[in-house]
Amino acid sequence: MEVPFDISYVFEYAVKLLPYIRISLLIVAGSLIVGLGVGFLAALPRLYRIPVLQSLSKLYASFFRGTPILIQLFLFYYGLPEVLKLQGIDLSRVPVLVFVIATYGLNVGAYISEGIRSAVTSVDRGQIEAAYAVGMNGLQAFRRIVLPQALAIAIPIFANVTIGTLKDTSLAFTLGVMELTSKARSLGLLAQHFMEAYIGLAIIYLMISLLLERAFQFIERRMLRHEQPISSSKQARSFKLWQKRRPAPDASLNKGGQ
Amino acid sequence: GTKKNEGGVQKIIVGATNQFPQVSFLDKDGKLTGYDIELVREIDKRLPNYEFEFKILDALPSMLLSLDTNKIDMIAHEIAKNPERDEKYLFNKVPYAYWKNMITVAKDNNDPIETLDDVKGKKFLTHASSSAEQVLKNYNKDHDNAIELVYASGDVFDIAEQISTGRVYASLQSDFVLPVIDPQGKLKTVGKPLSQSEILFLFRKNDSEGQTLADAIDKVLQEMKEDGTLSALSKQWLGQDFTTAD
Amino acid sequence: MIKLQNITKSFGRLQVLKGIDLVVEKGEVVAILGPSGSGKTTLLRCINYLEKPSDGEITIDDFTVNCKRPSKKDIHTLRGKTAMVFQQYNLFRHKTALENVMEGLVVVQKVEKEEARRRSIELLEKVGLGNKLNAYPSQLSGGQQQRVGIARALALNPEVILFDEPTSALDPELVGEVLAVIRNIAKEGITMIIVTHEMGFAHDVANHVVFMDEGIIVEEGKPNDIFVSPKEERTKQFLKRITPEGVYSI
Amino acid sequence: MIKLQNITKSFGRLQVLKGIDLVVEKGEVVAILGPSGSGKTTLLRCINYLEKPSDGEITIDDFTVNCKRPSKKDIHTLRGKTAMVFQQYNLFRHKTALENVMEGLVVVQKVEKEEARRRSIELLEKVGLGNKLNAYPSQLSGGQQQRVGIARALALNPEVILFDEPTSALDPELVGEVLAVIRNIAKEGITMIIVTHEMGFAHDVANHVVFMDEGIIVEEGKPNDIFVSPKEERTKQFLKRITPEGVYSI
Amino acid sequence: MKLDPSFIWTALVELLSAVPTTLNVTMVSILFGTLIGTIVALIRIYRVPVLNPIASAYVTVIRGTPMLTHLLLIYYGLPMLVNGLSDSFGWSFRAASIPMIGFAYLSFSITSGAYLSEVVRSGMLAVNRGQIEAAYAVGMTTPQALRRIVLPQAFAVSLPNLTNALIGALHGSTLVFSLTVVDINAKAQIVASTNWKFFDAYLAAAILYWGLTVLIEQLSGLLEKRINVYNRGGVA
Ligand SMILES: Nc1ncnc2c1ncn2[C@@H]1O[C@H](COP(=O)(O)OP(=O)(O)OP(=O)(O)O)[C@@H](O)[C@H]1O
Ligand SMILES: Nc1ncnc2c1ncn2[C@@H]1O[C@H](COP(=O)(O)OP(=O)(O)OP(=O)(O)O)[C@@H](O)[C@H]1O
Ligand SMILES: [Mg+2]
Ligand SMILES: [Mg+2]
Repeated sequence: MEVPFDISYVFEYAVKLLPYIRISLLIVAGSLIVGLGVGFLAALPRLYRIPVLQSLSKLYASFFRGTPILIQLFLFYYGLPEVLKLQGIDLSRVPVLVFVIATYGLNVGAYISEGIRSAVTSVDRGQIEAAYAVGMNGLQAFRRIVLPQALAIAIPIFANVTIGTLKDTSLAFTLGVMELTSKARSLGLLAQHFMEAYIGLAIIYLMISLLLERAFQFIERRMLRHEQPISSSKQARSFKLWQKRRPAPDASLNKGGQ
Repeated sequence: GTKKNEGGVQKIIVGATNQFPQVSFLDKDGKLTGYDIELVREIDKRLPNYEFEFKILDALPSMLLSLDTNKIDMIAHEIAKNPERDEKYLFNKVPYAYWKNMITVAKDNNDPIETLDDVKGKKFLTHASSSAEQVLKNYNKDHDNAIELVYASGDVFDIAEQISTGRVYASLQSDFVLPVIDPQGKLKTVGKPLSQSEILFLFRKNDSEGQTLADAIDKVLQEMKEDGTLSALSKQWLGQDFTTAD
Repeated sequence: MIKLQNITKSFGRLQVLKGIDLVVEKGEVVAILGPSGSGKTTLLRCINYLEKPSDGEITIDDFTVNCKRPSKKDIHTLRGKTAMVFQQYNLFRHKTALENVMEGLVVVQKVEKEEARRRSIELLEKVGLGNKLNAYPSQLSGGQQQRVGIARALALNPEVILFDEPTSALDPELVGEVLAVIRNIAKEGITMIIVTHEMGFAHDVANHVVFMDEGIIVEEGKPNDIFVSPKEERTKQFLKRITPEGVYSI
Repeated sequence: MIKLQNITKSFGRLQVLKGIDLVVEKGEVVAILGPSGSGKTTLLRCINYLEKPSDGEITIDDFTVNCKRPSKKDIHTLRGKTAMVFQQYNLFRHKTALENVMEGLVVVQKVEKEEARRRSIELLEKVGLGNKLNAYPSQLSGGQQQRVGIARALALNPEVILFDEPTSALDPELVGEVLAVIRNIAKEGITMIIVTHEMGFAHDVANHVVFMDEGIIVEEGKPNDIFVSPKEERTKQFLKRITPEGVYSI
Repeated sequence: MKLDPSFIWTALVELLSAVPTTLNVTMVSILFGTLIGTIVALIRIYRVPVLNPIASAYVTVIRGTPMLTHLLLIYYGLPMLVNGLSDSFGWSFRAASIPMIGFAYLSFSITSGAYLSEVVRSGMLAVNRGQIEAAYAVGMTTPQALRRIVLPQAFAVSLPNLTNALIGALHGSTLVFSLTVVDINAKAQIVASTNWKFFDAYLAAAILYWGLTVLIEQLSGLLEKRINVYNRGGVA
């Protein structure tokens, strides 16, 4: 540890890390796609109160939100193939990345199902009544009135989940995936410049997180165009220090956050 | 779980890490290399029927679990043979190195230490599932848990730091690992080797393909010993010839 | 013509409507008055089937729904004949004023888009919002939002429009705008049922006034009869309370 | 006695109060009227220093605050002499009715707890809530909440109580309750400044009526003068608009 | 590989001995995190000059990077800093006297602090503005108003988010093994090293974490019901 800190390594390492962003983003994108599908399916039984399925969906969400992602990774990578082998399906040589994406996907799905559920319930009931009153049926009301508004409300949740998953990818190295963190570790090891390697790593993560956050804010603003009053004179009477804007309470410490 | 492709060449997945300098690590160009790795590559050259491919894992527990679950076919990670491991796993027969477990302490530590009896009540840094852990656990079993075990997860590569700053008192290391984990020479070994074990490759037990492979590898290793390739590799990566027993 | 027969509604053990009978002639404007909790809102919601009555029959023109076991189609047809203007406006927040009015035409009545737009613009102009076609609800004042709500109801060309306290969520100064629009519609001969606390307005616009309390109709009749010489003790009490100390004198 | 001198307030470039001068004698009840946006609320909030005036002087009895550079202590003393009843009640939601009234006594005036409780119960009984001492705001009707708000203000024993549209968030039927309570307080000779839209009530209770528009006092005087024979054109217009079609005739 | 139910049970029992460490790390990071978070939230709500941009940067950086990097940076960086300072001032204090778990406390508190500041901030902003005005109107000073009126209500509003943060910290504590601290996750690996039944051991760990999480959720649910008495209407 007596190797002195050398800032030039930080930049060197940061540059060397850049190509590995691809793997991390691949995991994030893959698990979001899986998670959106699974999350939506898991949300439906609870929105429509379908007996049995509703409890299963609750159990699913509870497990994936109730255990550390690190443990989930181990269980799925090593356990799932064994379970399926009994059914005669051999997954032992399926690439590790597939397992990683599947596990993160299921994890993301649990959070997304909760997000969708709360977003749908937060669309005010009067809107649905108005839809019925103009003669729409349940499906029309859901598709045309509830869903578009729920999606807009859910954007901050998706943003949190996405950024949370990005940070969680730092654990994929335990299964031997050569992503950002793994690469930083081996870089640091080589010249004993751990500090520099991890600062470089932090900078890269920060950059991606900020970019993702901006992107989501942009989408949210577009989707919530309809909530932006033109003339804000009357509402804008804000207590000097007590500004109206509420930060989205952040779930991403819970969403792994590691 | 291994599969033959058309040419009759069998593909073998070898578990390794990238966290073990000089043995299994990434060089400046990001290429996996080191003593164990280059050894497997040499074996690969000499065994036309097999094709070896590396799978990087983070630490021994993951490697063992991966071997159990057919995700890999063998482990090349300076695995020392001991009775406990022998019971559950298959080893090949020809060692490619010898591992002498030595008590390793800080350089300025002048306590008279010969055997584990001299370090009762001290803290030892060790890794779960390592052969050093086994030695210490065996000792503890007979001596009323006299040594306090501190487990590292393999995440933080700072054994030398922890011993030299006195966070832990000592650790069990092989003579040849020392320069690798302690490039700045903060540690020294003391006393006589507590045990000497053979370093071998690890395979699944009760697996006929694994047995065939182990036998084939033994044959090649024997050849390499005889033509000097093995000791050359050892000198190249580990600085000395560690491939013969005392 | 609308005919309600023995409309009954319970929430759990609480009986909120205890058998309401009411006949409204075509083109009539009915004002429903009554203390809070008397079941006015519930009655209105039952007519539109936003609340399922426990019992009774609803007839609009020659179409009758038996509330004991209505089919999905019955409900749909009934909703097609009625339109509702909500106290809290309930505009679709993600759609502009114009889209709000078009929505029912396009999605439910399958009117061609261009035609729907044309008719919607006409209606919005009628309620004085020709210059707010592309504003979102959040960009409109309460009075403007409620006028969009009225246009949305009118667009459906319903047999009857139901208003639930259409002005009580508005600032006193905006009330006038909305009442003026309703007054105009009344002149066109559209059947309307209006729950309101605006006595002056009820007196002015309604042909028929209904006073409810505790789930029954206590008294009904011409506005002048009800306001000036109510027969029932409860009606008298109520009118006294709501027009305290002669502030409202008619 | 309250004396406002040249109270001025701007939000950014918008000047909301353009130099207000007003004198209120001890025990007087002043009603402030005026169209929306005229600055009534802002004026009230300035007197209590919830809004910092840009300029001017506030005098209560013999205590004067120069609004250009008040000290923290000045603000505190000023707030100690005034109490406010809010349009939206603003009761402390996590405290019961009794605790709401006690809070200021115990925390600010350091009254002993038992004594504070005794006085608070007395006040709540006075506003007719002796049976709601332990109810939380969410368990009270709007009218009841506003009466707790009034009791909370009274408890502080202030020189002056400021009311900002104390009934406009209430259902018409609950308005009466609150007005009755205020009317009673007025009889006790407490100085009050009331912003209200209830003309009848203003006429009834106020000794003095102030009409504001666009940040200035347009006209002030005895209620009968202002309501029956206003001098200014703007006052006439306003009174006509707010009492449409003779519904309110006084 | 076969599951060995009796070993899962044995593992579960052995893992119990690591529960106090896990809870300890979790609670310490949440307690200090709440303290840091509240201070940071106040700085940001009141836009305290100079400190405000620093607080914002802290929150952004921490929330934008994985918890693991915080831990590693603290572990490698703090000794450099401490020893550097000691050398230049001639102190005898060495980083080696900081216990390993101290790094975990520090690093996790810093992490939780950033997340909790957002929780506290949104909780405080969710309290109706009228509440603090009413507090001023009865003559309270700002600290009185915050302590007696705003914070209690903010706490009630934030309880679900606080619970999430607590669960996040519980799950995040699996990282302490990097520092040779033996928590549930570490214990699982150690327990398995006698017979290499890692899967069974991880399963036991998963059950334990799940149980703890559900317990936290239940407790917080109960607490929420109690605290939110005042939000339940209708008694009148
Ligand atoms: N915090 C603020 N920032 C900017 N403008 C403000 C603020 N508070 C009030 N205003 C503006 O000051 C003007 C006067 O507002 P104020 O609330 O005092 O009017 P009012 O007479 O009370 O109206 P109303 O009868 O609608 O309550 C309005 O134009 C309002 O938009
Ligand atoms: N969904 C519901 N579940 C249980 N009770 C309900 C429900 N909706 C209404 N009620 C009860 O039914 C009664 C009548 O309610 P309703 O809203 O019809 O009264 P209202 O005459 O419209 O009163 P207001 O003038 O206050 O709007 C009330 O006692 C109310 O509490
Ligand atoms: Mg109603
Ligand atoms: Mg106002």
